[in-house]
Amino acid sequence: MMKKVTVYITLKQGVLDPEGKAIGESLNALGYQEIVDARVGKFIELQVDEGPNLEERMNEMCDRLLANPIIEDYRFQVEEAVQS
Amino acid sequence: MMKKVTVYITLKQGVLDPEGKAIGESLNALGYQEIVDARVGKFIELQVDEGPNLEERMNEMCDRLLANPIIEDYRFQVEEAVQS
Amino acid sequence: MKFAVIVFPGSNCDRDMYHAVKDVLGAEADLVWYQSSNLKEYDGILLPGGFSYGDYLRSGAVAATSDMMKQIKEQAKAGKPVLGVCNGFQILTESGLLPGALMRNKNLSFMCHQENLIVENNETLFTSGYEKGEVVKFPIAHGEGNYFCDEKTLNELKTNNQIVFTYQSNPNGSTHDIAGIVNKEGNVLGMMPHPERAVEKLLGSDDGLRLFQSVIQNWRNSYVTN
Amino acid sequence: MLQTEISPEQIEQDKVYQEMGLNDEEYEMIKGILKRRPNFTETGIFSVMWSEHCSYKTSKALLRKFPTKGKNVLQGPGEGAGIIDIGDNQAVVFKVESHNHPSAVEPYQGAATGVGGIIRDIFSMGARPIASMNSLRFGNLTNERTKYLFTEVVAGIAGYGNCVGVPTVGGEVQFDDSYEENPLVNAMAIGLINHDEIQKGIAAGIGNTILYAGPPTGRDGIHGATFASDDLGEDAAKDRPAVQVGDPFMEKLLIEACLEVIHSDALVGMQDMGAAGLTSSASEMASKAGTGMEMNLDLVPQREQNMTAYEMMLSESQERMLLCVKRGRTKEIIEVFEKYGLKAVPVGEVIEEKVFRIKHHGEVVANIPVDSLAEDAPVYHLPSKEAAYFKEFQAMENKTPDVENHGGMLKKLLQQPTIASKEWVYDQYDSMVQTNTVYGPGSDAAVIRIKGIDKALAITTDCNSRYIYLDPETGGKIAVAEAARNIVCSGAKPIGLTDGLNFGNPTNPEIFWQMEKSVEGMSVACTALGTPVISGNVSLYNQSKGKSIFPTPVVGMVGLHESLEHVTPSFFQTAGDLVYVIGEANPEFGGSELQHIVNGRYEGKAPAIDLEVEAIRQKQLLEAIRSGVVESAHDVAEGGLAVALAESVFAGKGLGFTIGLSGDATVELFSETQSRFVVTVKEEKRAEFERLVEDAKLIGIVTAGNTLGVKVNEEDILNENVDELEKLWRGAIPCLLKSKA
Ligand SMILES: Nc1ncnc2c1ncn2[C@@H]1O[C@H](COP(=O)(O)OP(=O)(O)O)[C@@H](O)[C@H]1O
Ligand SMILES: [Mg+2]
Repeated sequence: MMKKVTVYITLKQGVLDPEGKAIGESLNALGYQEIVDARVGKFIELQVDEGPNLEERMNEMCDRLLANPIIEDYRFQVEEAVQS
Repeated sequence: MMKKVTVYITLKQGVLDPEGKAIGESLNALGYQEIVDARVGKFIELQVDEGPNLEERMNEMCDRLLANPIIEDYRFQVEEAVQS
Repeated sequence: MKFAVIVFPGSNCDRDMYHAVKDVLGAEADLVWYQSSNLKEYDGILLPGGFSYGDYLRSGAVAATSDMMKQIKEQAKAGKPVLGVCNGFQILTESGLLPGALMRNKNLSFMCHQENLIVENNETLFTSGYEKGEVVKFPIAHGEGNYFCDEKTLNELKTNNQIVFTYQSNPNGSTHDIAGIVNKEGNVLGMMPHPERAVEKLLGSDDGLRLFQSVIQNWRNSYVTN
Repeated sequence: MLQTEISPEQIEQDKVYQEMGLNDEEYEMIKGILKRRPNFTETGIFSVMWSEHCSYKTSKALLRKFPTKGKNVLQGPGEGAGIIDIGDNQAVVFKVESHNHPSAVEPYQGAATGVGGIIRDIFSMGARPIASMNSLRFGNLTNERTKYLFTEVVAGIAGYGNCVGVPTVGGEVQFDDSYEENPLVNAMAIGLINHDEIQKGIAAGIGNTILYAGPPTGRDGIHGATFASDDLGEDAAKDRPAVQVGDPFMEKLLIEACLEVIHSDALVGMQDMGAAGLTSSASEMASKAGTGMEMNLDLVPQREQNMTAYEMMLSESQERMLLCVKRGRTKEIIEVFEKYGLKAVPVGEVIEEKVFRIKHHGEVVANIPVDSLAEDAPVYHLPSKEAAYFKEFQAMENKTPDVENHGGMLKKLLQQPTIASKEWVYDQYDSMVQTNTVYGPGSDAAVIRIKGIDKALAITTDCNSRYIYLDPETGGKIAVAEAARNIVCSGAKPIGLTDGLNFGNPTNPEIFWQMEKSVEGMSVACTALGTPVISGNVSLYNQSKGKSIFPTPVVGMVGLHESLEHVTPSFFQTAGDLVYVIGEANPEFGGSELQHIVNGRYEGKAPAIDLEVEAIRQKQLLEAIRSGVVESAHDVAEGGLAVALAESVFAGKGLGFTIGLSGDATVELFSETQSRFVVTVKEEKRAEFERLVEDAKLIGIVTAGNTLGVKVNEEDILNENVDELEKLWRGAIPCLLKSKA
């Protein structure tokens, strides 16, 4: 069976996010005054062949490669993969 | 009231995603053979002062700035903002 | 002929462009801050490279929404020549003045070196000084120069002879090796390689000189006939 | 975590100051200065100002040995960067800065903010940054962690440098096991300035206003300066919050705003907030002006909520500047910043009483005699002891390693990552922006022309730390001499240098000895070659798990081309040109690439260097270049003559050469004997060249076609295909990066 794992990576609280700041300011400049703050993150959608220890291995992948724990936080979410 | 809107932006189906490919390959190389495919997207978390036409305005922001319709799809999700 | 070199926050090839047209070619030019509203006074518009708004979100995206771009669209509609180089090209596609999009280089890295380009179309007001099929040497310096467009757009570009420069050996994954395109009307050129960095032999190439000379020459001609 | 509520009594009792990096004696000194116990904020302020990074407390005594004067030196060490006059009312400003520890922890941001920091040092003097360089050291490229560090550091330098629009025109990268846990990231920036626009970081004029310019302050990099001065322990992870994130877009705006502001006579002084942020910039500006300063932290723009005085004073948030502006004239300055979308706000004023007084929420949270921070920092004379290995190495005979197949060995050498092409690195750097780059990365020294006048600048960074490890004094001389050689090859006269001293733990007497001896060696060479030291940086405690890095005093040197006609390539130009080598080869393999390949270690004596010979050869070669008789010039460095010759034809010109040598083939081809050059000359200039350069020996000819041929004692020793060698040389680093451990 195939799983779909989506890993969400964000900058840690307190770490400067210049891109988010620029986006927020641009939206304000376009007239969207309601935007108070913007932070940017990325997500990675993985198609994963199901096997033992999925959660554990995902944590490992995040720590080793996908996120930099020094400035980033991550979380992930596992679903059944939809066959496309 | 404050809302939190998260905009998810992905490359359109059919547009090559070299970053996703590189991530997939690196995970395989690190020994995670279960990874079959990887695609990368980004998300933007916005703190929005509540007002009329939130959905409509969000669509507008996405079309005008946040996503490039030639290469990207977007969707967004509205929640109550948690006071931090 | 008087050029406006547009300066957005984060533009960093603005002074190079200015140097090329003003000091090397001897044309008239001004650096025009993006908040100015006097674009009408100029005969040609140059959108230089750099990292407008830090390239945040997508390169060129924020600048494309600026008031300055509204003015540029008007001037383009009026038929004035508009040249966008590197980030300038990205701004032109983001603002819809040119079709397609510029994505991250296939190898995901920024790259900077000389590239050979093929002049595919020498019938534009930017390239009349070149031979068709001529190989010219221009530097590239970009992380997001991978030109993308869908099949339909590509066919249109081909049919309308809008592809102006292609890479001899594609460095970044661009569709159809595209390095530079013009709009249908032929007065808006966007290109990733830097002609303004190729105007002095001392720095490796002066193949870019003829691009600016063509613009000036064609402007003079039109001036005389009008 | 450190708490602000801790009382002065408790700080003393629990020795909280130790956690901030102060020792017991230093704490007592502070009590003596204040005539009371320092509070928490004050303790923090002293700890960063008295850290090695800000006070040079252990290296000051050594740095005094450097010759720093010269008739063209306009500004020596002491300001943000040094300045040298180059005539025509112009001057060149440059400095090197290390960002080793941040890069070990978060390589992308560590390297990026290193570039940002050194560029700020340049424009805070009022100079436009025109180029930057980087000197990098990593462990062995077969190690996965090393690959990650290397890739991310390069991406960080590119990400920042490309965006701010300052071309990265060269540098160096070397790989050795000693850097595995502790990579070195040194960045150098070079600026150009008109004499009458030189700014100083001073806060003069009682009653003048202190302006804070740039983005708001966050909790980034608190204790960065002490962190940089500390051992990179196994718990480096603990220091993680200290990592700052850079915003090159902000920096670009700041450059333009600051360079506009210097034209206003309302500006009195300007300094960047670098290490130790607000604390060091403010107290140094006052100390240099002989004034005091009062600041109200409630006025400081803040990115995060509930920041304490301690946090604000120590934050190393990036891209911030402090300005001293004439009283009543702040509006015009603020408007310039606003044009660029930047905030500038008054946060304090210059006062007569020579104290540094900080207020927060209506209370005085620090009240410190200004000079005590910048000038009364302790100076340590640490014990020095000759390293145990040194005697042993000196006693070893110069032995020539056994090489059977010289062609095979040349191929191996060309693929050593330290020798191999660095194109993978520098292709990621915009080396051409500003359209002044005559020679970018890939030639001996970068050459940057100066618009409007017939002059150019040559820039290089060099340091062969293996020689310095074997013999710090000789190695120190070589580092300076090699840099000068690269400058001279490009056709320029060396005019001065900046240094980045990277060493292990100085409280280890053998490490201190390495520092002492290499600084002595460098100083002697600076004097001999006429290159004053005008700025520099010290990075200590570069070690992990008790293992120290090779001593690495990086030399960043600048030279001046008196005319663009003197600019000389390092590659062979035309078939038929004569090939000369200047200087003889001796059996010297200590610290060489060959020794490492054959014996698997570095040992023995470093190559000898005679600075008189060096100076004469450089002078004569430069004279020959200026007389127009030289087609190309390249120095002989790692890998010896064979590598230097091969590199000379790796330029896609379809050239090769035939060379005839006599002597021992291994020595002739691979020895790393110093003070040698490969030069090509047109047949018709032969007599003139030989007259000008005494030690030049004709060894062969440049040929068309791609064969590289060397005979030794009339016997064919090398007969290789240039394209094949070039492929190996270009492909080595990408190939190592791709291969899996
Ligand atoms: N980190 C780097 N950044 C930019 N350019 C580099 C870097 N490392 C090496 N280079 C360039 O590669 C070329 C070869 O470097 P190197 O072998 O150190 O030269 P040399 O031995 O002549 O000093 C030089 O032009 C140098 O500027
Ligand atoms: Mg060299």
